[in-house]
Amino acid sequence: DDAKLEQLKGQGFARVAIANEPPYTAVAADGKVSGAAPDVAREIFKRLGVNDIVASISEYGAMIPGLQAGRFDVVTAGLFMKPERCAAVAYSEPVLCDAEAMLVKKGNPKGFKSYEDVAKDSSATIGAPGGGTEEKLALNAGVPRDRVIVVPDGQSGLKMLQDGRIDAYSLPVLSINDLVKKANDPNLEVIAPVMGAPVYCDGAAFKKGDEALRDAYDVELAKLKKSGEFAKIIEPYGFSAAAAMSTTREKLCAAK
Amino acid sequence: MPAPIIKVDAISKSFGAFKVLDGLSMQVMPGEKLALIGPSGSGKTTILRILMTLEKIDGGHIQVDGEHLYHMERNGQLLPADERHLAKMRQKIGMVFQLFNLFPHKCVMDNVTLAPMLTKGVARAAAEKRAMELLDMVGMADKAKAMPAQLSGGQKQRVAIARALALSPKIMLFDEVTSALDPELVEEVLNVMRKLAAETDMTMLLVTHEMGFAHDFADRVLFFDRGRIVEEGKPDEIFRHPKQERTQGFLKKIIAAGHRV
Amino acid sequence: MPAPIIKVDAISKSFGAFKVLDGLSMQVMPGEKLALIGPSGSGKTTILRILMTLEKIDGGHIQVDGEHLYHMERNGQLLPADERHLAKMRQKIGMVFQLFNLFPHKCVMDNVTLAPMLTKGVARAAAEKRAMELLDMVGMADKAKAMPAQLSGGQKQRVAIARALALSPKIMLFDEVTSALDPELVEEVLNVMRKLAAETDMTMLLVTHEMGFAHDFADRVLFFDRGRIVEEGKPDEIFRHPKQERTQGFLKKIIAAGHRV
Amino acid sequence: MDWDWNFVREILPTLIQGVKITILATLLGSVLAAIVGLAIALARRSENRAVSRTVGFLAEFIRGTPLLVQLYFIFYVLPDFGILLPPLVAGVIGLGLHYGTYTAEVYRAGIDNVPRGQWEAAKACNLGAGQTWTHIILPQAIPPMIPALANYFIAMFKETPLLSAITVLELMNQAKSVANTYYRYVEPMTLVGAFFLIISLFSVVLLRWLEHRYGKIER
Amino acid sequence: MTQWSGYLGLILQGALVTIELTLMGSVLALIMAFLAGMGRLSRYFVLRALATAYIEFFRGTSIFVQLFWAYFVLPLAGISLTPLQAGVLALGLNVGAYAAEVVRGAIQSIGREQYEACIALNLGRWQGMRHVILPQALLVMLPTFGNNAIELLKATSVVSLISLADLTFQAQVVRSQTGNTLMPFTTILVIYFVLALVISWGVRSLERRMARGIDGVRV
Ligand SMILES: Nc1ncnc2c1ncn2[C@@H]1O[C@H](COP(=O)(O)OP(=O)(O)OP(=O)(O)O)[C@@H](O)[C@H]1O
Ligand SMILES: Nc1ncnc2c1ncn2[C@@H]1O[C@H](COP(=O)(O)OP(=O)(O)OP(=O)(O)O)[C@@H](O)[C@H]1O
Ligand SMILES: [Mg+2]
Ligand SMILES: [Mg+2]
Repeated sequence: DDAKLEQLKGQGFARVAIANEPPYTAVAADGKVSGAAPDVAREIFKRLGVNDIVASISEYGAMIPGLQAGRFDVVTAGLFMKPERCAAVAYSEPVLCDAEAMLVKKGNPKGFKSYEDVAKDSSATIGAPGGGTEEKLALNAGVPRDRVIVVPDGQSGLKMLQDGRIDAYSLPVLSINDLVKKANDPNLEVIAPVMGAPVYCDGAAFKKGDEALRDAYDVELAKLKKSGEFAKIIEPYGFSAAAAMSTTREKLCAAK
Repeated sequence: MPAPIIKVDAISKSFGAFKVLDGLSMQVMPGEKLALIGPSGSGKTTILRILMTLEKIDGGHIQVDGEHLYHMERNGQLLPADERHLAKMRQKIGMVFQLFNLFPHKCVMDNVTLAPMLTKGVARAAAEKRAMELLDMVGMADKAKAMPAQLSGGQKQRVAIARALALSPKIMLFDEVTSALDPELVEEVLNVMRKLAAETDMTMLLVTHEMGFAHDFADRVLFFDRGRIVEEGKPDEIFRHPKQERTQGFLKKIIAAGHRV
Repeated sequence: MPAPIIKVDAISKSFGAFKVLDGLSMQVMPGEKLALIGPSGSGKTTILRILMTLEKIDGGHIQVDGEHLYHMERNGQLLPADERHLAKMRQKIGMVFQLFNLFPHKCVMDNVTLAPMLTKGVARAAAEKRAMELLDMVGMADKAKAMPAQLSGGQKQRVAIARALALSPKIMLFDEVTSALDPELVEEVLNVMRKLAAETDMTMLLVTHEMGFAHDFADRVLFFDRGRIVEEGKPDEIFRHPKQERTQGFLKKIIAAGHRV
Repeated sequence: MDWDWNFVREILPTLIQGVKITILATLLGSVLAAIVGLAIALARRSENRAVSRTVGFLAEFIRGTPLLVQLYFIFYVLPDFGILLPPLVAGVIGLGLHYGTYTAEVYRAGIDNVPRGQWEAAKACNLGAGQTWTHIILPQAIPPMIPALANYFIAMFKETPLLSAITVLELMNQAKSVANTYYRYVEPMTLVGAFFLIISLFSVVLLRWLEHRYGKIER
Repeated sequence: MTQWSGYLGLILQGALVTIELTLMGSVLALIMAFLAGMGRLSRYFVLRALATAYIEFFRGTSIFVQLFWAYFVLPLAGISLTPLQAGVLALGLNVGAYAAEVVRGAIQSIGREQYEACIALNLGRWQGMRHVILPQALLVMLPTFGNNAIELLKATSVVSLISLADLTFQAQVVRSQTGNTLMPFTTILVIYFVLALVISWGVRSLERRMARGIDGVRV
């Protein structure tokens, strides 16, 4: 009775939201979208009989509202599973896992190891994507609202750190690594993983009500993981297939 | 004796608290040439604008060519005129303005043909033929393709006269048609009006400060003051032997200011 | 014989490609009342504006009250005048405009006292005393506190005359000071000018289309056409027996248009 | 579409924090725009061709490109040249520069609208250049400018949400952050819209009054 | 650097989206401007009230709020628009509200004497509007319409915030992918400015063509 899947098959493509954040997403010079998240989604949809995905790049904050508003059929963007989000959308089983990292100036002048360290230093500011996991981790760790700077994208965060506008910039480990590689700046240092911050996994996020489609997606995802093709797709981007296979949606959504 | 073509009966008109016309009555015979003179602000322009339905009246009654102007009869009752009735009545009346009011985005020819084509459905060819006759009459045939901005004031005013005539009204209203013109250009317009008066039997109402012209042109002169007709009569009577003190005072001032009477 | 107060020598002036003044020369004696007449566009306004330094000249030479207007002597050399020299020369000249150009944000009194206080450092009390005398002379003493917007055109123009007189210039320039006025208001301004002509020995240059007034007022009349003086003489000569064809033609047109000469 | 009043009550204090920043940015931006505009207007009247041309071109350029991109530029590119501005300061400078090019036009129109006869009468009264400006031209030019200036300040107010792009926590940014936290867009966005609508309805009344009081520049 | 030239293609794609948005938005704005502008001058109260409500609402709330509403809130009410549709709708309705006031002002700026000439020539209301008033008013509107179109062009940058791949958005993408900030932003600033120049040049030549004859220059 999967009407949604039939509809996607009929139109021949699925609309996918991705973030402007390598290596989850990469946009080549010719405009072609790749990266770990879209590549997995493309493969699974193909197996489901949906020939292609149409990816649109979106801000993190706009993804769930966009999904609810029916702008995308699925979000595959490194949108980590968390209980509140599990309540707002229907996740697939885990796909990409990553720990949290912080980017700081060389030598870690303020000695950050965890978000709590940022909270304790009353002059410290931390940058994070608006509506992203890191923003909430920082807020939950007790960093006041006005010291959590909402940064639109990774490049801006890097820039603000380099310019001394923020003391730390927090993103998943792989994203930070990618940024640092591109920046090629010896005055930066990566703290990874951030102490006390859980390892998160994302999954493909579907609109509530599209559970049937989600279930079909899960079936193909499981097959992919088993055959080892899953690892082939994501490991070149630096992600660990083992991490994703060692946990489940149920666990992640239940986490405190 | 033929019936008057215009019958104005005790009309009044105020702007805000200011009463411009105050129970004014007058009659005009078909073919008559009437000059309206009087001091500034006495209501001369206002009565012309009322006849052209550019202003509404507050009270009183007007008949034009045997029909009510601001009223219409329906089942024996006199109702306020609707837009259709007014449009019908306007066909009888044409007006020429002090500032010409030509349409600046249309050439001379189009200025003259626009109204006949739109309001009477005259075909373009016929409208242009008639327009050329009229432009010829006012001496502007060679400027048919010119734009208004390329004309002198006197030329503009002659086009405006042709434009008003193109609808063949029975009554023509002229409001100080030369007072915005350079002194040298006045004569060319007055000549057209003399010709018009001589060659047609249209009824003409003329507001002017050109006393000399009023004298030669008019069959009858009305002297306005503060929204009333203070004195009327043949030009010679009014200009040479005014009876009312106000008329005498007005004419004296005008003469002192260098105008010929 | 006294020296002329204004000596204009072969000046020329163009706007773009259009030559408005073409080698014009003229002289004015101290105390002389001069009327400048001629068709529209002949350059009458332009020569007044040049004397008031509102326009620059392209060539030629002007002396006012024994000094160069647009030049100054430095070590025996004739250099173009700088702003300081022009400011000094302007003290000798006052001008009244067709459209009055009163300062709309200042009351009548302030309009008249502003320039003496600012340019001559006259104290307020003295400036106001003199202003009241002048306003009294033009019949506007009772309106000293009024704003320009509350005045009629004729009243505005009388204030403008008082304002120009407040700087006690030796020469007064009047550019069609009545042609923006309603016919009835013309006389009150002309009366002020008659009084002025009779009571002072100021030199006065007057551009006008009021031939009657020009005739009574002027000692001498200059007839302009196309940037040159075509004819000049006593008013009676010019108006009764013009010698040049152009002058005759111009006067005929004006008379035909209803103006008294 | 469901509307949750409890949620509204919960987020209102956060939004009010944003309102304060929005108003502060508008006020500072207006002051800067008024000054920058005057500077541009005067520079464009300058006798020195190089000055008037250069300033003219720069003003045209700023007017022809989006404020959003200018903000990005000021915030992210200028530090490469050693100019590091806090977000609010960068935002105010962006607003002030951008709207300064508009107020410059108001000043120009205001001055040009003083009739030529006034300059000539001032000359005939032998007033100097400074005296003409202070006693004749400016007193007539400034009052009609006031409504037009106010109009641009109100427009600027409605553009402050752009500052959210350079991390200023003004109203729009607070609303987005609230929306991201709770995954509810309807209430915050509607409240922001209502806030702008209410302020601008008030400002319509204010503008009418200003126009009535000071008159309008006739263009 | 070679990489950079490849990304230039991406930016040019964005330029196409920006142009598309500007054109479609302008068409919608033009339609709304005439409907609402003439609506405000209507004899019928209902039309006047509708037009006034539309104008005040869209001028009052910020374009950002309108855009977020069209994109995120309307779908919850069952109206789902593509980003492009949402962008065109918000931009067109917003700028249309401003342009409506231009239409109204231009029609009102045509002197009373032209209306009176129409009555004296017995033209009907619509005939006079169509043949006499509008042709003259159009010429008055044109320069301001040009400014409105440039405002619309600049406002398109905001659609990047709803993930529509316009110039500004592509610049952001290029910036993330290459790590270079100066180049993409400078490039798009220049592109925006060139587009604005094209608009003002186009409007000016249109104006010159329409004004031919009215100002007394030989046709
Ligand atoms: N639309 C209007 N609103 C207010 N007052 C008006 C209006 N039209 C005319 N008036 C006033 O009505 C009075 C009569 O005006 P009208 O134009 O009829 O006088 P007039 O005799 O033609 O004068 P003039 O010789 O100056 O043309 C004047 O005092 C004028 O100010
Ligand atoms: N600033 C200007 N720019 C271009 N042409 C001008 C300018 N001022 C005057 N002219 C032209 O110079 C000519 C002479 O103008 P001027 O005002 O001196 O004539 P006038 O004799 O005063 O005419 P009128 O009787 O109409 O006032 C006119 O053709 C006029 O169009
Ligand atoms: Mg009148
Ligand atoms: Mg003149």
